[in-house]
Amino acid sequence: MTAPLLELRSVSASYGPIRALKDVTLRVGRGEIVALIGANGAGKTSALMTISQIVRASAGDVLFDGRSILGMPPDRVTAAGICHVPEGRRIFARLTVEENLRMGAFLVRDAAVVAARMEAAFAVFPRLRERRMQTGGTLSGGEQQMLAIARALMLEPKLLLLDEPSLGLAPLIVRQIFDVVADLRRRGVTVLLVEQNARMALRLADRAYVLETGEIRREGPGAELLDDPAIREAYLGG
Amino acid sequence: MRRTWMDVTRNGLWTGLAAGIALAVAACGKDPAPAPSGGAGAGGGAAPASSEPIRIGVGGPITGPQAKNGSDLVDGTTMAVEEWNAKGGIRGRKIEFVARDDEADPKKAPTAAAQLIDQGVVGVIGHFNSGSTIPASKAYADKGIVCITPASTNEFVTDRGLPTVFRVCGRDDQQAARAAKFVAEEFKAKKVAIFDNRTAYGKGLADNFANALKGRVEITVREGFDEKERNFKPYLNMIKEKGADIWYFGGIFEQAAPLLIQARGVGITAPMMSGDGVHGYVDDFLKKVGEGANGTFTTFPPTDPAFIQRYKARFAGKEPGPYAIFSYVAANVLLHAIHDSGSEDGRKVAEALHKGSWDSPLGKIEFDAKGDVKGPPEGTYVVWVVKDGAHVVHSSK
Amino acid sequence: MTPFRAVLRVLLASAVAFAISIPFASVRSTAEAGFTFDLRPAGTIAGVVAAAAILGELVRLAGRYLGPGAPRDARPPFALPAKARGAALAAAALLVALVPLWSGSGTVTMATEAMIFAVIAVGLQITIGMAGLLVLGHAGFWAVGAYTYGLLTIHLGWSFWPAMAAGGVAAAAMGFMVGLPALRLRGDYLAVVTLGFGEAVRAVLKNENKWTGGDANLPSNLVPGQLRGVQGEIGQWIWQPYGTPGRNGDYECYLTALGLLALCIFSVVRLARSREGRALFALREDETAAKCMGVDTVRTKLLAFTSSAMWAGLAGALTAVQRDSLNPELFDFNTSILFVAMVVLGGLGSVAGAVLGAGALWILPPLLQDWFEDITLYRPLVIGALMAGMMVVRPEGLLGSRSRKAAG
Amino acid sequence: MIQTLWDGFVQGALYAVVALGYTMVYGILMLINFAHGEVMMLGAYAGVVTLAGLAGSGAMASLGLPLCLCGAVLASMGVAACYGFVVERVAYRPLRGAGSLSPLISAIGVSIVLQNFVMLTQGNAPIYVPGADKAWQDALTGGWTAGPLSVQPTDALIVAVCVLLMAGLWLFVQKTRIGTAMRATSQDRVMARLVGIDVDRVISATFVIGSALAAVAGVLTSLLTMQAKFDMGFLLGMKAFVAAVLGGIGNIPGAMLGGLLLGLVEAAGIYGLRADYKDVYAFGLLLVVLIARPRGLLGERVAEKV
Repeated sequence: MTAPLLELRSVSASYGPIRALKDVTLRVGRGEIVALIGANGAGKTSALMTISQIVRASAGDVLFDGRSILGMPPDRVTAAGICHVPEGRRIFARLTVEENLRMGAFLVRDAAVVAARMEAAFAVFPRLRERRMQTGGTLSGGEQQMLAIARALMLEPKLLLLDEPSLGLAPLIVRQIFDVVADLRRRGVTVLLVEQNARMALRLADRAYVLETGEIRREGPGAELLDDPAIREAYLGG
Repeated sequence: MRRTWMDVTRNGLWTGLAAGIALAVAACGKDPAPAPSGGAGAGGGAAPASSEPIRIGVGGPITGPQAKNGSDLVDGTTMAVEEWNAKGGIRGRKIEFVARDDEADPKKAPTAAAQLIDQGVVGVIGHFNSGSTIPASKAYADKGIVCITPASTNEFVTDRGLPTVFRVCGRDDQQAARAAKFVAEEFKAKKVAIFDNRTAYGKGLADNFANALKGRVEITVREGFDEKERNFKPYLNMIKEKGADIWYFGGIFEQAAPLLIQARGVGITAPMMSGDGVHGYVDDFLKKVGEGANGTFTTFPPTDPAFIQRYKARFAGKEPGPYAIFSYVAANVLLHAIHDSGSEDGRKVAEALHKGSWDSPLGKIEFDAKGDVKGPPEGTYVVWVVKDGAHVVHSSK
Repeated sequence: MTPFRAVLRVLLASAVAFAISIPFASVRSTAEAGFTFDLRPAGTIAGVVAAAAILGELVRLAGRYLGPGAPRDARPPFALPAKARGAALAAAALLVALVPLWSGSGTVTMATEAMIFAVIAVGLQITIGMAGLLVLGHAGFWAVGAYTYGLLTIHLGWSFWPAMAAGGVAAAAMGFMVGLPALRLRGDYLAVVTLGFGEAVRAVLKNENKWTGGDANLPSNLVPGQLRGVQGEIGQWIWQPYGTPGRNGDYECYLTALGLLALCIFSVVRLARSREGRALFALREDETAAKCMGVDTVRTKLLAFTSSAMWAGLAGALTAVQRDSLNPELFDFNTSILFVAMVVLGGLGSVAGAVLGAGALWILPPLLQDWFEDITLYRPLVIGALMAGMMVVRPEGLLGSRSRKAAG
Repeated sequence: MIQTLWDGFVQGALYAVVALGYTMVYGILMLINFAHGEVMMLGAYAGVVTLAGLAGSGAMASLGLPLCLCGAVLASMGVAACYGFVVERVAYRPLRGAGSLSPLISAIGVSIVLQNFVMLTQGNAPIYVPGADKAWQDALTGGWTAGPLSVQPTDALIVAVCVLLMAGLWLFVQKTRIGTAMRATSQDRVMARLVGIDVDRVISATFVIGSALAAVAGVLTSLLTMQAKFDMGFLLGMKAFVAAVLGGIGNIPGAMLGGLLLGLVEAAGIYGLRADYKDVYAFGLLLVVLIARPRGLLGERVAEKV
């Protein structure tokens, strides 16, 4: 087995006095979709923030492609090939859709490449093409989520960190977004997915980790966890 | 967790007072060692004994934005002290002087005064700015120390009637009266515009000028601007709009130069008139304005070419500032009075100053009851005009 | 590792200082010869910066071991039992009160001034240090107190104590009024609004001289008898040891300033320990969180502004007495900055720090003038560098407490 | 009246250019860069020293005035940009994330340091644009008159340059990659990092550009007032900040609008009310705007970041 694309080795992190992550060890293999599920405040978002170095790990190591990225500035982490679609989407509200996508490809200097990728993004999300001159703030929630994912894909990342893509969206749009994620697997993008909607996430994921108060409690293939009665009890509403 | 405020306050009272005490003791317990400055030699303890030098003080803007003026004070006093020491001092004792800096900042003037007082000076030459002289002279008067200002023209300096406070320069009301007489009777202006820079000096001068003109000449513009203002066009427009045969500026050369350049720029041809704050300053005013300065009137007492030559000889060709001569005269008068009174008690020296009469490069110096030099209501001021880049006497009537 | 990086930082700092000071320190234009160029001044500056950087590194090092980050005893080493502390305080106050007996009379003036400034700085500590609201126009409150005192004594013939109280009240009222917009403003807008307030006060004083005496000062010959309350009724026998005839109110001023300072320290420390004080500190740490914790931010901010302005006003009244004349130039922006510097240098939130800051910035430069004649020239530069350097190297100041705001 | 308003407009154009620097920095860092006015002063000094030097060495006679002006402006932009860059690195960057009070105090400290640095090195007397020089008198006086309005060449130059600068900055921010990155950073600094923008470099670029603009404004101010002095920057800077707030801080067209408006209001105040309260009008206007419309005239309603 080749080295995993991403590896967290006994990572701990804290916000001031509150410890968000305790001794988290986690691996994401190439081409995998890995889900990270858990209750509110379990540390899922913190885990992603620690990977993209917005939150500094206080102990442990984060390896990407076999190299430690611990302490790298977040923009260098992005340049290394990790794109993070944060919770709440964080669209640049006063930039147009097109400018948002351009910012997604900030590290790509070749204008032709940017144009091609933008075309590709519009092919995946035709709605964005209609809205290309609108500012991000005027889009609906679903459109913003699409834009956020499209923006992250502009860099053609090796690893996509997706934080709560379904949050606050209508079921129909959630399905659409998950279809896009499933499609990413076919295109060889590795995804680390954080989701409240554990059922959908586990169905989609190859493997999954269960976080509880900052610690990894369970680990296993998505389908297996989906069938586990304890998991069903705790996270899938029985 | 919430130790923040506890940390701060637990020992706040205790430490606070301790720090206060330490500082107070540091400040008060220490009698600063005398620091000789300028010409004379080193000094000893604070109490004057017969072999000790007689100490006088100079208080003024040694540093800061008006350091140029402060050097007038120091230079003039240096000359006087050196001359007296060359003659053998007073009663066989050398004279030395100590300079303290008020930075032309009224906040710092009492501190400078306090330090001079603790140096045991008999009298002080200074300060320069009226804003500094007023609080400082009060401190000197309280301690019975003579204070002769060579440059503070604000009336209030002497109008308080403090017995040990004198000045050898003129007063704003005298200067303004002279300017008003010139404008109304000699220049025969119909319309006058008046600006000032809202400082103690500038506004006082301009107000006096406006008062003196009341009923004689029409004042079309009476405005002020901050002393940091440098864009004068909106104000100069008023002259253009309301008209003026001559315009007056109560302020100093630093603003007068750009003011005049800008006035010429917007096409105002009427001459500017100003007071002692603009007179002199060849390098900073006349040369900067260039040809545009020609025709500018100022009020200033006539100067003594002999003094200027002596000054240049002493200070390696340096051009004297306008108040060097006043400082020289002030120091000389003070030393005369110390000599005549036979005492180093400021109050006795002040009595001698009030009684005495001396010849000086500025003419006869006799003080009236308030401490001003006796003279006509216009003082010794004459009107100067700028001709070919130099101040020349225009009217000494 | 660390020493190496410290050396590197020092070298880098002086190299950069050298490079960027060339255009100003080394190049001059002259009307006669075009440019003159001389690298030596830039070199001097680089040297000074290097020295400052070394000092900064040392402070940083010291802070690592001595700062509040390091574990600290519940009590400082010199803590005394409560009774002994009270006695020590009383003895100390007495000692300070007696200082004028053997000190030079002129330096009493300086000490009085320093104590007046200490009162202002301690008061300002409430807004800046405790509540975290930057005030850049505090000289305005000082002015309001001073002029209120002056106008009341001159025009209405009030005596010292009531006029001084009125000065405090007037300044407090002004503080309340300036505090009102503060309720809606972010901290940095507030700084500019207070700056505007200070400038406005100065402009009024300069321009409305019909009322204020303008630049021509308060006619102080009307002020003697200022300390009527002190000198008159109870006065004579208490102040006998100090007042030799002909000395007008110097020692009375000194003692009043000392009393005011003691009162100020006492009540500000009490305030800091009270419920309101905790609310103030909470406001500094995190306004939103404070609100969530049930702190009445409106009330707290107004309290901070009002009380801090009141101390400036009381100090202003004393200034008017001590100087015997007032001048709008006393209350300019530089003065406000000086106050902020006193607070910052001593330490944000520390009462002792404010006293220390006031003393250090006011007394030291004139005392050091005996050794460094040009020290006054460099004072503002040093103040500015200390303010910036302090924030970078040791934001909590000499005696302050570190803000516990989480980074990010 | 018209003449006074025109003068106010010219002054307003200068405010606007300086305000751009405040607004850009505030947009990204939420920091009032108190030292910005000082950077303007540094620029003015560098420009005037260059001009005076060129005039003094006789180079102006051979190169001609326009070329010398360009040289002076370029020199001042370079110097100011260096200072802007260094100030940010030394005094602001170490304080990032340290609450809002520390950077403000640090900024004030830097402002005092810069002022006194220039006072100590270049003297406390103002230095003059070589005003006695005949070429200057000819080139910068005279002008055009239309009815009650007369426009001097300096005024025209100032307005033209300011309009050009504002247009240029607008295009830069709207059209270029770095400009878009600046806007993105000002909207969401964390997200900007996540898409790979080196936020520190963007901030440096902001300081460099803002400082260079301020330097031009400084040189132009010196042409207007004929001198540069160490304390010229602070009040002018504060007013420019007020202008930025008026227009809506963080908003580039807003800064331009605010600057012009402030200039006009001051001129109207001088003309119609009292001239000696000129400096108070700006702050009064600020208070009114902050209370009535806290986001400024063109400011958008954006949720406060917590």
